[in-house]
Amino acid sequence: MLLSEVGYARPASVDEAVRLLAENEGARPLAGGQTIVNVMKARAAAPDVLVDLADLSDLRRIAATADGGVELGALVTYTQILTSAEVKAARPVLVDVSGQIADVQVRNRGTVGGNVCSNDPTNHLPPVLVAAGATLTIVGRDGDRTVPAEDFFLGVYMTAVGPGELLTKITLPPLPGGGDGFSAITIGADGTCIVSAAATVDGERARVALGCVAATPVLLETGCDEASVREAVRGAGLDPPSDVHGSAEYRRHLAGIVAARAVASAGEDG
Amino acid sequence: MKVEGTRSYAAARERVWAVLNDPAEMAGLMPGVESFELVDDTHWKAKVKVPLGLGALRMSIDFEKAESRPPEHARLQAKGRGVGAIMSMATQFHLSEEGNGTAMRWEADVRILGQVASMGQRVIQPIVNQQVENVLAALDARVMAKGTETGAPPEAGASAAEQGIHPGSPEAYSDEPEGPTPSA
Amino acid sequence: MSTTATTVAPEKVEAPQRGFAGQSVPRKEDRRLVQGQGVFVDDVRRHEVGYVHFVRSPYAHAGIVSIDVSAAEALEGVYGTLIGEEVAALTDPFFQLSVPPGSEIKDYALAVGKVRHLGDPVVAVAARTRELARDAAELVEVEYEPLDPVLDPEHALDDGAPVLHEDAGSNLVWSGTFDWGDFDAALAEADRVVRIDRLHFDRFSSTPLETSGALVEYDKGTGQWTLHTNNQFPGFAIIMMGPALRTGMDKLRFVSQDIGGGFGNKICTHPQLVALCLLARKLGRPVQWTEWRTDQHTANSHGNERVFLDVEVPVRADGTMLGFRCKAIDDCGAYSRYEPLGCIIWAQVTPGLYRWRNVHIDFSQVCTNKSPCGPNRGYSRMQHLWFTERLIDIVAHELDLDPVEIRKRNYIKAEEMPYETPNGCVYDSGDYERCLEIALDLVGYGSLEERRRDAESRGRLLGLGIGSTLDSGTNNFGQSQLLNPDLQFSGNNEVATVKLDIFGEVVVTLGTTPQGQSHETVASQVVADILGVTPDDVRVRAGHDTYWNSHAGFSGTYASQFAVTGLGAVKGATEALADQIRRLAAVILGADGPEEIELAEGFARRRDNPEAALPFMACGAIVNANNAGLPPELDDVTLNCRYVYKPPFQVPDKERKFGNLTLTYATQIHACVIEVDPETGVYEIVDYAAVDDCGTRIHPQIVEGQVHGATAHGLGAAMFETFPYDEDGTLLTSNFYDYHVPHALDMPPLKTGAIESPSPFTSLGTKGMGEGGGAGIHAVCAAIQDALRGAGNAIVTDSHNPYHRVWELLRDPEASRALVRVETR
Amino acid sequence: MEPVTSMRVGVTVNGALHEREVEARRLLVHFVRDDLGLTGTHVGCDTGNCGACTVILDGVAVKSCMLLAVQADGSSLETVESLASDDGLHALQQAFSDHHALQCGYCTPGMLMSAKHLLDHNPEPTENEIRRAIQGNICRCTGYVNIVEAIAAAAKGEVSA
Repeated sequence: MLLSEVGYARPASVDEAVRLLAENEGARPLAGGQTIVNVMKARAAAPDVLVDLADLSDLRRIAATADGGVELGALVTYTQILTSAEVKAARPVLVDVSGQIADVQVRNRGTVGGNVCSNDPTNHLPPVLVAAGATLTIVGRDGDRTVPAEDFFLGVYMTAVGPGELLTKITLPPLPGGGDGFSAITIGADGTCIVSAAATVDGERARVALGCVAATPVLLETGCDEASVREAVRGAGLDPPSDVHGSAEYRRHLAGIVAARAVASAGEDG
Repeated sequence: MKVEGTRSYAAARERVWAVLNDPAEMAGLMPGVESFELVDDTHWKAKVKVPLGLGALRMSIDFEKAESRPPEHARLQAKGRGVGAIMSMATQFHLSEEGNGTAMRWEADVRILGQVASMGQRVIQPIVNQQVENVLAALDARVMAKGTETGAPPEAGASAAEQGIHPGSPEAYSDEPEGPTPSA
Repeated sequence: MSTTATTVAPEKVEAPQRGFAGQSVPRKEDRRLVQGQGVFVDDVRRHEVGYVHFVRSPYAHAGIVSIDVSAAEALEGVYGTLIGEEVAALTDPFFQLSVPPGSEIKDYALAVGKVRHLGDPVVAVAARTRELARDAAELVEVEYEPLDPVLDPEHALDDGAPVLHEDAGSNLVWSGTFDWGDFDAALAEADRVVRIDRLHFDRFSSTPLETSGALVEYDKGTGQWTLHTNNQFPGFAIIMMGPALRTGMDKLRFVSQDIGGGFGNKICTHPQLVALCLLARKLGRPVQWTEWRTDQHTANSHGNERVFLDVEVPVRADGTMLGFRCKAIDDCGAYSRYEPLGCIIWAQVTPGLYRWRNVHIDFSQVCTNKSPCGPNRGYSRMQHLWFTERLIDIVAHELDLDPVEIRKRNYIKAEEMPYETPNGCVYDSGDYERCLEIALDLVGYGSLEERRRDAESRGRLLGLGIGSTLDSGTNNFGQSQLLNPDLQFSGNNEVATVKLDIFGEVVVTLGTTPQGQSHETVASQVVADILGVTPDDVRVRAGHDTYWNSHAGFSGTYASQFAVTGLGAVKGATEALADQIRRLAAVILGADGPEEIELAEGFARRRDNPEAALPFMACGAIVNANNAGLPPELDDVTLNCRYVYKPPFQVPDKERKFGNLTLTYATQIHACVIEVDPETGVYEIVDYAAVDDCGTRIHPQIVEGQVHGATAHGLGAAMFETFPYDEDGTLLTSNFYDYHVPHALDMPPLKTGAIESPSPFTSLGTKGMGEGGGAGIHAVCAAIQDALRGAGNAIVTDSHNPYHRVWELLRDPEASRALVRVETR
Repeated sequence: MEPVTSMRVGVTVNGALHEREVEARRLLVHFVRDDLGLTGTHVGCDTGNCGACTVILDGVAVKSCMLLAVQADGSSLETVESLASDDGLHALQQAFSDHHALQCGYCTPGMLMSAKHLLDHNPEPTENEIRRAIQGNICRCTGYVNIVEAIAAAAKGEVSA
């Protein structure tokens, strides 16, 4: 509790937000605040300036794309996803996964942009976006650029969004034939992930992204039968972290299981 | 937590040593150095603001050069204090000639104590790896830059970022096979 | 998921109580609490208050080289600081309960000279706002000299181990041997001896949602401190604080209204309270401190960790258990405080629920560089009862006996009550076998094998576990003399006052410090029945104030005793008041004597002529405000009655460590059905029943609520809650992210049942209750062991079994099996 | 607008507009408790896990320890103090009392606000929906059994007069 002194600004446009982020050293965007405010309470790592995105209503939009995918503004909350027909139609796994994140209050405030930009290894969305082949749009003073999810996550709390830049949009391509799946072992019911896996199946092949086993999601391309998936995970040379909820060995063991379960569940909701 | 690795430079051993043996140069390799002060030949202090994505971790760090055998071996100790965090690091490196270039074997034993360690157990290891990777990337750049330099080393306090290395840049995050590998 | 709360109708052993006792009347506390109108400690406000923040140690063990507060004090808005050297000059070390070497420990309000655990308070800073106090705390410069920590209690006494308290010269706090019956004879008599190398009861705490805190005011003119604090045992705090502050006990006034849960964790806050007292005096202003969650986890009070080594259990071929022998090591963390008492308190339930008579335990308690421990719901008995339940289930497992049958064979029988245990405790009443049968019925024991097969068909392993536990209540503090023969504590007491005031209000004050146990409501039921009014007519003052004159040496809310001591005091005071009202009314109404007066419907009236009646308002008014001309025989009628309830205890025999240590024993038998995913070790509780017998229940709904809550604590400790440390002495679960407490989706369907075996030793037939949740830990351990029977036959040897530990048991069952051997004679 | 470390905020709390100068770093829960004196909203953890500080912000249940007060500028806030009216307790409050859904009462205000948010959006919740709705609210006293019963009873209007 009890934060260090911090500057606060609430810009009215994306351009102004980008300007504030660029001009103020140590500035960070404030979306739902469900991660960053908590981190600030510990005072260990703190931004100097918060740029509150609350008034950027364009970033709250969910829109179906012409090709059958879906675009999520960076400020879309988990609760919005839970009731979104567009998301349900395009990538239903996002609805299921959003419903497993934290609790009602956090889902009401927490945003997809915040989830991916904080990139805590236990977060649910990074593996889902990597498996699904999502792309992320980042705006800077010199315009915008698009980064594939598999290149977006750089380290714990580190992403391709650099100083003076802002993530504005996440685009999911249309669902391939086989569908998406997700599986996790969590601390208690719908708790923090101990290990997670997201899978997107296209015909005979699956893209599997593992969470909680490294600083960033680990992407594997594999066949869809259980033996292939397990073999792919074994071959990935995982070196997961140990903590009170599981040793590296336990996580390595679970990774193969949740990967197989994620692939097996792909398309169940589709 | 121990991290270690090896690294190769297309530069003469003396040039690599010159960077590693100079406190001001070393300070320049660390991310987010705000101020730097030489106490004596073997002791120096730095105030750093380590960028951690969500915000910066401020620390005051005391360095001591514990051992130095030019141009091949040195051992450093660092003790840092921040809000709710105590960091201690013992690091050493060994330089050997490798063709026309230089090979560096290095290791660092990093311990984080205090509330931060308590809260951050599951992310400390990857964060330390990231920070070490940043320093190594900055070192790469610095060694290469030094080859083209004629004048004095850069001002104390030039961080990796100030040298144009962004944490998100390929230099910092390329899949270095020689990158840090946690052990023990 | 579907959940039902099934209550089996209580089987009354005796006729139900008359009147309001026995009814679940509406709770008096609720109206304010559901409206956010409770007054918890952080809600207390004063002008010009200084908010306090503690600078805490980042090291588990380190010398303090220097402290510099100048930058902190220079910050605008900072009122001042307090450091250990000032504390050492201004106070004496806290009194130590143990004998040497533990008695030599020097424990102060702030660290003096060295720190001994992560979070040990080193400096206190007071400032105008909470944020500023924390800003200033960051400016305090403390230089430390790190020392090696000692973290493993099993190695705390090794040669060369770092020593926490140099004054004690050792990490040993206390050691002693408990020997009852004839263990060697039992060994000789046995057909089998089961030996277990090591069992471990894990560190956790029940972490009340409201953390500790206080607002402390100092009155310079009178030298008196007022502490608005949620400390749950002011009697103990005052005994600790008075001598330390070199002041009289009456100079420490403790006040609380609503307390947001305690579970024992709010007993040992006296060090922080002393620091606040010193600061309030030094700064000449009130100071306020609210502990943050992280501080609560790192530095408040953990439940104690215990290891049982070299366990031997002699058994007859028919499954009759003859006794047990072991070496127990209790880890009390960095400071011993209340903890030496835990070396004795387990002995209240020495044989658990069983008839074995031969017990030998070598018990020691040691300090480690971890958070200090303190009482935690089920204190010290829970560890021991877990141990006895593990012995039953491990013996059953190894000798291929049925866990239900071995219990029925060895349980103390209802007809043996009252039952004297091998160490002289007297179990007052109970019917364990009946409770077990009800619990088994509730979880559908009859169809267990069918469900096992069904689970198997889904790739799951099903297991049933039973947890039997006793909740011993109303301590005989004479047991402290088994710890230290020089201690001058024995017996127990609690106070209540009941008065009838001018306008006819019946006003009750209690000596207790409730934290959710509904004392206002339950007290009003007892008073209403005696005075012939309704609970609505009875005003029970909310909270606690040591200046109310309803405070005695052992006042407080701890150790399952309100239903006995608190209500005993209420009953005594109310009966005295009723007697005075009758005497007064007899005179006023011209009756032959008090026995001719009955109290009903708010009147004192003549039995022979109910028309001749005096309303309570008239009684109150006459005595308090209109008393001229009253006859001299009514001189002692004040209508303001104070009663001190004292249970009938003797000082135990110190040589034999023999005697009655508690007055009542409530029973809890739980049954638990789990399903394990053998691939991952993940398990789910699919059925759960808790059966309670706490004697006569004054308010069944409140009793059931305690059963639910205690069960949740047990299940949390079994599955999720733990305080592990890394090799540097850093706590790894310092907040609710990593210290996962069960939420609504984690709790399984709970079924409850109850019987009532009134206590023959208490005035209302009641027993203390509320701490029986340990049964949840026992039941889950047993269920895991049962589920794994067909998958490697692992033995559960730890009280805490998160998924990864179950996976370890599945992956390498031999590691646990290697700890157990059976010797056939 | 350039960054400021302190600003004047206006928040409509339980129907009345409150304006205060607050530091940007001040959490909404401290604004509510310390600046406005509405102490019904509680703090039970440092990490946004316990939900004791749950309030309803612009119709949505949120944890007031995970927001800055400045973020609530221009918003409308409901706290536990808003539930009861001149007609008496809110049905949820009465149901909590009827079913002994509170012991120490510390989690109760946050629990009630989560329950209110649920019933505002889903008047006929299943038991599982009730449990999911209060998953972000820790109670250390009750094991949730009676809380779930109370919310179900309030939804059905089965509360004592």
